[in-house]
Amino acid sequence: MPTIVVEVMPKPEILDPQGKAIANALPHLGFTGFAGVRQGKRFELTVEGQVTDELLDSARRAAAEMLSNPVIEDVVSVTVAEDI
Amino acid sequence: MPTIVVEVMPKPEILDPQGKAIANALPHLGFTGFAGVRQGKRFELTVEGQVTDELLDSARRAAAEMLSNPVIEDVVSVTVAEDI
Amino acid sequence: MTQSSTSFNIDTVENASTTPETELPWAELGLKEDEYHRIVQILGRRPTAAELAMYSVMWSEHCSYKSSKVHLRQFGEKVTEEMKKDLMVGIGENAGVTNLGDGWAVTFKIESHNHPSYVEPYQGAATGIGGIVRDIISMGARPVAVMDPLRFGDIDHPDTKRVLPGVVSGIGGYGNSLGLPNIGGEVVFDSVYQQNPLVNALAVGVLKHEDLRLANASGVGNKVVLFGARTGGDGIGGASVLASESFDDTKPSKRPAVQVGDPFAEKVLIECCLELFHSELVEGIQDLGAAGISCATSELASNGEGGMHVELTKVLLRDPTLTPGEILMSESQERMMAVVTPGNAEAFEAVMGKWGVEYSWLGEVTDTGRLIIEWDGETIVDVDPRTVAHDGPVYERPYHRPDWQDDLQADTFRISDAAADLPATAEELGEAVVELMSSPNMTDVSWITDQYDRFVGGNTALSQPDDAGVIRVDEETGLGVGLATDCNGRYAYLDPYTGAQLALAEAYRNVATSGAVPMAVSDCLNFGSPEDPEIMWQFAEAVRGLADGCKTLGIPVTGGNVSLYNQTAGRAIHPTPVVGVMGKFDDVARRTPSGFQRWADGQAIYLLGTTADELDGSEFARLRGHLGGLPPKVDLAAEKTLGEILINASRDGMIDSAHDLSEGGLAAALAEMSLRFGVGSRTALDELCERDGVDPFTALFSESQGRALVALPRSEELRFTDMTSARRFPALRLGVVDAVSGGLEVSGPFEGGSFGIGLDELKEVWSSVIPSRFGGLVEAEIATRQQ
Amino acid sequence: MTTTPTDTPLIGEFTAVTPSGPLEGARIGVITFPGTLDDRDAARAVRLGGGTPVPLWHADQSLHGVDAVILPGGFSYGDYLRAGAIARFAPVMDTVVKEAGAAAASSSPLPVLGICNGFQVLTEAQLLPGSMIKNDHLKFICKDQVLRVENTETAWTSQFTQDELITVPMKNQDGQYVVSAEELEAIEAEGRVVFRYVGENPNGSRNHIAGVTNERGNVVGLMPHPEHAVEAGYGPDDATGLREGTDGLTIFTSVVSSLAGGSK
Ligand SMILES: Nc1ncnc2c1ncn2[C@@H]1O[C@H](COP(=O)(O)OP(=O)(O)O)[C@@H](O)[C@H]1O
Ligand SMILES: [Mg+2]
Repeated sequence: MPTIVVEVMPKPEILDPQGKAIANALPHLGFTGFAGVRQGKRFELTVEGQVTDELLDSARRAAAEMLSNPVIEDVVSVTVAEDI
Repeated sequence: MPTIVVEVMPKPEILDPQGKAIANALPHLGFTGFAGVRQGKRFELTVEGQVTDELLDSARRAAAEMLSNPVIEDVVSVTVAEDI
Repeated sequence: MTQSSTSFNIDTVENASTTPETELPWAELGLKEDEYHRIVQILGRRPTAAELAMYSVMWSEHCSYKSSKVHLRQFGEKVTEEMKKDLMVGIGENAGVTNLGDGWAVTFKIESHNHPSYVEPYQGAATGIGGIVRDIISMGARPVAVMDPLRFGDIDHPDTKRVLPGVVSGIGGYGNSLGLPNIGGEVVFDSVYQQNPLVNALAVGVLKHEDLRLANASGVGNKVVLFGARTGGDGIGGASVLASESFDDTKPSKRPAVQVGDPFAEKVLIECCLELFHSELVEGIQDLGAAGISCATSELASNGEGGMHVELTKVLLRDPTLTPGEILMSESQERMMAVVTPGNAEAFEAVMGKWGVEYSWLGEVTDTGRLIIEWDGETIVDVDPRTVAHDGPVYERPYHRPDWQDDLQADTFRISDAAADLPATAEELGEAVVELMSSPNMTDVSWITDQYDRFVGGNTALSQPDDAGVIRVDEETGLGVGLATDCNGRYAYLDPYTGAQLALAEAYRNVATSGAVPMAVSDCLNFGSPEDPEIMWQFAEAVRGLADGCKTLGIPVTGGNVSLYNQTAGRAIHPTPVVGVMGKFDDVARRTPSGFQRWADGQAIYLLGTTADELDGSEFARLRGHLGGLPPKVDLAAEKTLGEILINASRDGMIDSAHDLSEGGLAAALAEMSLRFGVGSRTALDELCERDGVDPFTALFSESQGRALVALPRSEELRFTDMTSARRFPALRLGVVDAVSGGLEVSGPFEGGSFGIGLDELKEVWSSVIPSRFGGLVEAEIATRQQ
Repeated sequence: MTTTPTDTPLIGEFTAVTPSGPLEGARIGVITFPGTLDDRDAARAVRLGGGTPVPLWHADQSLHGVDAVILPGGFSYGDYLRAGAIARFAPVMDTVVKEAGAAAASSSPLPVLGICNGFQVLTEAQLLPGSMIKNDHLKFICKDQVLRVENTETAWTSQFTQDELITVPMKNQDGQYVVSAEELEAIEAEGRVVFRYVGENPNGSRNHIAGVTNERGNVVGLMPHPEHAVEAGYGPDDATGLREGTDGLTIFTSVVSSLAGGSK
């Protein structure tokens, strides 16, 4: 089924406690060399039939109005993935 | 700063309560035409300097061992994004 | 959702009759050969794939209690009429129901989710809470609180770092989202639980008498409805062994390795069910737990008129590739099945609509005595439901007392090396108290319990760290209940019969200490493999002990759960019969807190009960690496008298705090009462040592049973001691509450004369044990596990 | 379909303090979303505060003529996606926004209190500035929390004294209040911080903020739970003993009396 992928990340100026905790833990587990970690969200919206322009537009609005909170998050991308 | 992006999704056979709640809410907000929603995670690991093969490999292992829970999640992708 | 029934090779009853030679994967489904033959004998033909699925899950150890049944009967047999007088529903239903009076009733039960919590701690523990709460709802009750008795491996073992944080956040994540206060539990660390952590969960609910519902399908023509979450491949296992059912080319899709809980769905289900009960829209109801639809249909049918007709293609699916057998076996969470009269169907649908809950009408109640399940009109199951639900195999497993038991019991603490250098001077005794309180089993557990909501509902009168959790039931009268769960697996290992009674005695004592009158018992029996005759002996002894103990105390077992096979590579856990006791308050405002009150300066501290030299199996012995000998003696008559004293004292407002003595003995109880509000005490051991003929070390660390500490205003002393002497119960004035010194001061017949421990210093070590292990790294672990 | 919940609480009735005189006229709506948990507690608190609680249902646009509204705590829609994110689209919220928001025509717009999850819904609905993210320690935390009341001008805080210290339970996982630097400055400058955490910051909130109000002062959000500190025996611990604290009650008596006093 075709899928629309929406990606959302915390705004750079907003603290990301989850990302921070992961960044702190990485070196303890032997993963070094990373300067920072941020954790965001990835949504897969599946579509029956075809991804029309209309539907993609609808997904964009959903991303902006509901899937993200503009006060703390940015929508990074809204893309179509044909074969997930 | 160069960034390694790790994407993680709940395994398809596993219940995703969040995705389900979003999918149920979308039509009420006038977003119709989506058959299902699943919610996963997106991590951005920033790297000082260059993304070496070694570092990418390290990110892959971190994705498999720490950033995802292999019992219920799949790592969808580990990619390099130069300019986030 | 569109479902195609054509992609399966439907194994109909007709087909089964004509193809007797077809091989079925009974062994892969966990059936023994003779069990399979019994099914063939019952049916007079080979089972269909769907029937095999049903029998295999319903005849599993988990659902049929086939190894434990012959022993558990004692809970029913060793019950007197007197014990039954407040019992509205006994063992056998989803949970027992006890009459509280004033038209109120209470239902509670403990269950285990041990193995799933080891595999995936967060989800395993979360779905454990979900499952036990559905048992409570299915009685017609509103769930009002949960408790979580937990046991982990050694606190410093790496796997404990993986398991504990996940289990705790799973219990919190699910229970908090349901709006159920967590009012207590246990946290025990012992290397015997490595790879076999015990995650038990207790739920308690309250109902008005008229809301009581039972799991039976009565009323021919009534409709059967499945509602709540959709059915997925949960609990079927990574790959379907019933794959033979599927004949299309596409590989059977993967089945989930673990189940994910949806607490939001369950919260909505709770409210929705309560509205159904309130509007009297359901005749019978059954939650779906292990064995899912197999269990719900066969139990509802066999408890009712005995017949039911179901069309399985009506089941709403999350995974459309599920075969009929898999649908019957699925353990997907957050589902319920109900029986509704045709006249109520529309109103039922309106309630579903209001709460946004999905449902599907599956069939109806019949008087045929048969459970008939069809797939698209073709019969795939045609059985007598009793044979599925109640006539499962019963094993009289062989058991015998282990050969090593005698040696173990002979190896007492006093003769062991561990007793070589016992603390004797003031300094040594003081240090030993501090060491005791920083033991992982005595430590502050608020790092854990602060992750649980204890306020929601506004009816929590006591919760951790008090002896019992206390919940108000009726806001007008203050009618309420107190609950505690307990078990010392070390005692049970030394002597399972006594160990089970000690678990009962401690839970009873905790409830009475809070001021509640003990009324009923639920238990969760966690053991190793029943196929090992030595383990089976532990089990048999524990059940016998518990049943005898309940009879002596006069409180019935109303339900519980058995968890076997808690062992890895031949290494079994200690026998761990966790016992929960529920007691009643006429007015919870009378509950007695466990800590010395800030305003209680100068109050008298009394020790109730007698202290003997009983250190075998004790926490102090554990700290010295010793486990052997015989557990403390149990005297249930004394426990009863102690209980009466504590209950009367609470009812008459004589005492302001009380705490029972258990692990860690007097030293632990004194320290805990002081640490609660940071209020110290001054006590003297001289009289105690002399009266009971024990040395100061024994006085402090012995774990003799039937004891409690109380603090009371001086104005009440006479009345109180009159009461204890009228009952000929030993009561000794040990000292006074000292709200000024900020310390614990103990004097006695030992070198140096007295020792003092600053509460600040004690608190520091006592409260840092868990956070120091589970900070930092663990937070990252939590981060990636969260949404 | 009429959607006002008809269910009476099964756990007894709300403690009987019969409202009397002019106070009983204060009708305070308590909204239930799917997944709301503390609605009964909020209703009990209203009753103990002398008002009349009116249950409101998320799917019903009507506020049934109430004089003030409480959005109680809980996990509406499981807190899935983000805390409060789905609930803010409920039909009842359209009316709340209309009657309480910046565009509300009335000179005395509807008093609204969002507690915990209710606060999160109010920020998602942008009735209040900022947002809530996970606690800095990432865990759910339940504890007795000391707060300073810094704004006594709102309908919900009028009976407190300025800078009064109160103790109420706190219990949440997503309680870290974040807000942009400019807005934070404005909030502080305009005295719109209503409650501030005292002592160690329990979750990393900016400037220790526990509760804020909007520009008009009618909408208040508060992360800890005053409705769990209204009845001796069931609240936070205080100096007189175990669970005796009732500091939260003043929130409810405040709103009841300011409504009765004709400030609406
Ligand atoms: N996992 C837990 N969840 C909730 N409360 C707990 C848990 N573990 C321990 N507690 C609480 O901490 C307190 C002390 O526990 P414990 O020492 O086992 O008590 P006791 O010895 O009185 O049975 C009790 O109030 C108990 O209910
Ligand atoms: Mg106790």
